[in-house]
Amino acid sequence: MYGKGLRPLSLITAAAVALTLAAALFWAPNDAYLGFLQKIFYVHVPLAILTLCGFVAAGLMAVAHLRTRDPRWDMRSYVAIHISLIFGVAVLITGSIWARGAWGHWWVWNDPTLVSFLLVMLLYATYQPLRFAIEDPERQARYASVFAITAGAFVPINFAIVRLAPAYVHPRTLSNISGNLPGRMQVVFYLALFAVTLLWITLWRFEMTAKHVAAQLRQLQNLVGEASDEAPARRSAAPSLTHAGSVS
Amino acid sequence: MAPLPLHTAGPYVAAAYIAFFLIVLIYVAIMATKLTRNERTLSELTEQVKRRQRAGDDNGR
Amino acid sequence: MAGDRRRRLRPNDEIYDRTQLDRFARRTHSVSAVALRALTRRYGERTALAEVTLSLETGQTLAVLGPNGAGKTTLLRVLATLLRPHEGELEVLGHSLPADGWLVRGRLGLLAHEPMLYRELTVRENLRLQAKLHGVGASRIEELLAAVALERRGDEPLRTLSRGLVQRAAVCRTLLHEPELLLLDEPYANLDPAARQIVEPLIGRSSGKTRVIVSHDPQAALKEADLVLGLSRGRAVFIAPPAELEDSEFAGLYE
Amino acid sequence: MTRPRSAAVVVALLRAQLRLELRTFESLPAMCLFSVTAFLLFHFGLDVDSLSGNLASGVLWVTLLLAALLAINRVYVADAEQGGFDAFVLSPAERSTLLLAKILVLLIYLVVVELVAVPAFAILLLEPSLWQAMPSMLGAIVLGDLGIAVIGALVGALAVRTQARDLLGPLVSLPLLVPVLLGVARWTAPLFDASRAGAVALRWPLVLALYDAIFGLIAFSLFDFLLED
Repeated sequence: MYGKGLRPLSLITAAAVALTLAAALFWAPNDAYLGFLQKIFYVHVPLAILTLCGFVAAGLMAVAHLRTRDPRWDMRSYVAIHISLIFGVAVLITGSIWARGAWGHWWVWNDPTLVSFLLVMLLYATYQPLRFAIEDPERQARYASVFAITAGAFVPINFAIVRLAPAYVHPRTLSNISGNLPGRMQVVFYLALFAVTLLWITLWRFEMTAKHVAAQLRQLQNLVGEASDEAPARRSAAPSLTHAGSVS
Repeated sequence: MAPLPLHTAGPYVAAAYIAFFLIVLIYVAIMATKLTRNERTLSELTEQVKRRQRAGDDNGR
Repeated sequence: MAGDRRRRLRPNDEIYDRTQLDRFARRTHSVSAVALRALTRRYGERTALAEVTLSLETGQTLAVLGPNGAGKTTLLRVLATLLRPHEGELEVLGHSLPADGWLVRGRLGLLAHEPMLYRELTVRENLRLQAKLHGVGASRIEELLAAVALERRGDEPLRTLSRGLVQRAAVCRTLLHEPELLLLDEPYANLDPAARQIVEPLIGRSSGKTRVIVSHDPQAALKEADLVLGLSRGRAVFIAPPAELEDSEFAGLYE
Repeated sequence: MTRPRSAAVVVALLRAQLRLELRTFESLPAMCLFSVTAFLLFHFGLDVDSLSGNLASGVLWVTLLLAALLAINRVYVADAEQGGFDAFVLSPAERSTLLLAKILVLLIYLVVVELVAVPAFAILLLEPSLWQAMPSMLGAIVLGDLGIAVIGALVGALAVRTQARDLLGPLVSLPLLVPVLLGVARWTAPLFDASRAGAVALRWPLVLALYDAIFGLIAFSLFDFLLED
């Protein structure tokens, strides 16, 4: 059951996020170079890290799905990508706000992390259309896993390759910003990272529970209702757990 | 690039945090609509089961 | 002598010879050519095949009857190792599927609705490709073309041939690698009586091979079958030799 | 029953696919015409008579990449529509032979198109002479094409049996091909310098080779899951 530890987990997450906000805005000193604007990093960078880690985690879950052929792993991989996509949108928005503040325009090409991030988001944006374009649920799950593994491997490689392009020489790129922060800012940064990680896990558990409930409800509907022979032809990109009768 | 004074950098930082908060809120809102949909189907189901039980009781007696 | 460290035979292991294969095959020996126990296959929330259980001895013919969408073609594709069973056990030619799929594939032939041949290639080119895929010599191609009277039209692209001629070409593809088990999906559809006479000795009862035939012509199927399976909505309505079947069961099938 | 030798299967699949192409001319002419037309589009779009350096290699490789998409979309269509996949799965042949055959098909298509497009590019738009770019450029072409072929073969198989195949193929493969484009474009850029061919930064051949190897490994390990049902 996914909902078990959800309540304490969300309480801890809420506390961590609140603590981070307070620490970032009031406790951490202003950046010597960027000034107050640097505060955006405490939300932008952890979100980016979580999005990329989420995609890689989804790839690993997809490996487990192909190995065990258990549709629950496909569900986990689907939800992980779904949450990471949402975090990714937040990263792109906060990133462009940061670019607007730091350089005066909404998008900058000279920051390799932002550019490789946009590329990864474009790739994962095709995950839902791919799933929606396949009708047979079992093949949909299998093809989605193949995509998730390929894209999951692409994320770290792309992150490394795009940095090699010489054009991206920029003093304050994301990587060295989070690397050698002075004392207090370092602490707040790791606190923020911890809080956003907790948020990712909470939302993931939250959605897993929701999907699980929906699957059980559909199964109940089939049992109780005058189960029409043809299952409702409502096509959806989301995996339906019932097809393998594995709704525990 | 001189650090932006507080009052000009402030709105950017605020905008960023608000954007982040809004996205999480929208996500929760979407999940809420799904929850209400589940709630409706659940109530329909309980309705059906009750009808079936009543029907079962009628011809049972 | 091979080293003591006996290497476990991995499914995709290419380097093995006849002796290893026989030893592996003997271990999973069983009499019946096809054995199904509670075979289930789902398509989304619908069950295409629900707990079908039967066994067919070598040399026998099984006729599969039932309305459209009853799961007949699904059953054939599962037996042909094209579809994995979701639940239940399945043994074809003594090997359990889907684990030993690669061992069985070279020994069964599927004749489906679509010919599974490239329309733009000629009959001979298609058969040469199939021969290479199955690792058999090209000598059988001419022999089979002669058997189905297609030698003259062998060098024309498939798309120029009529449905009946394409079906005969598909029969050649099915028999190219001398399969022990024939899986036939309405084999005589699109064939005029003359063509049927030509094809009969190859895939008919007289061919002596173990066969599973899906058919919409119950009378013809009964004459040929040793065992009849009636499928309706994925469920086995009846499994019995033709003699024991009364018309009532029959009628119920096609309501 | 012994398993057919993989090499013979690959050659047979390759010969059948090339014969199919010669009969129907689905991909090759389209790719060549598309490339030359694209150069014209760049000429009018950028309003430039000749290109050198970064811009030249960028225009060339973006055009070749987009031309490759035409082949990626078509290379599996005959298999999907005429039961080629089923016939292949029914045979005891090794699964990866089909992937290897499709990679070689795409490589051959790309080489043929480059034989037409690269000279055309040199004549139409390239300011410095093409010979100054050789032979290092051949290395870029080989590794670039290999990357395109490997990713194209995997994504082609992923996209072909879906509802929106002509849309999904490009949408999924383009982001995956960006590192290949980056590698070859940065590799050939100094070779197209107006004055004389500059030195090639060693990192790009390395990056390309590594990228091709990693995605080759991924393609061969995942391909089986795309075939069975």
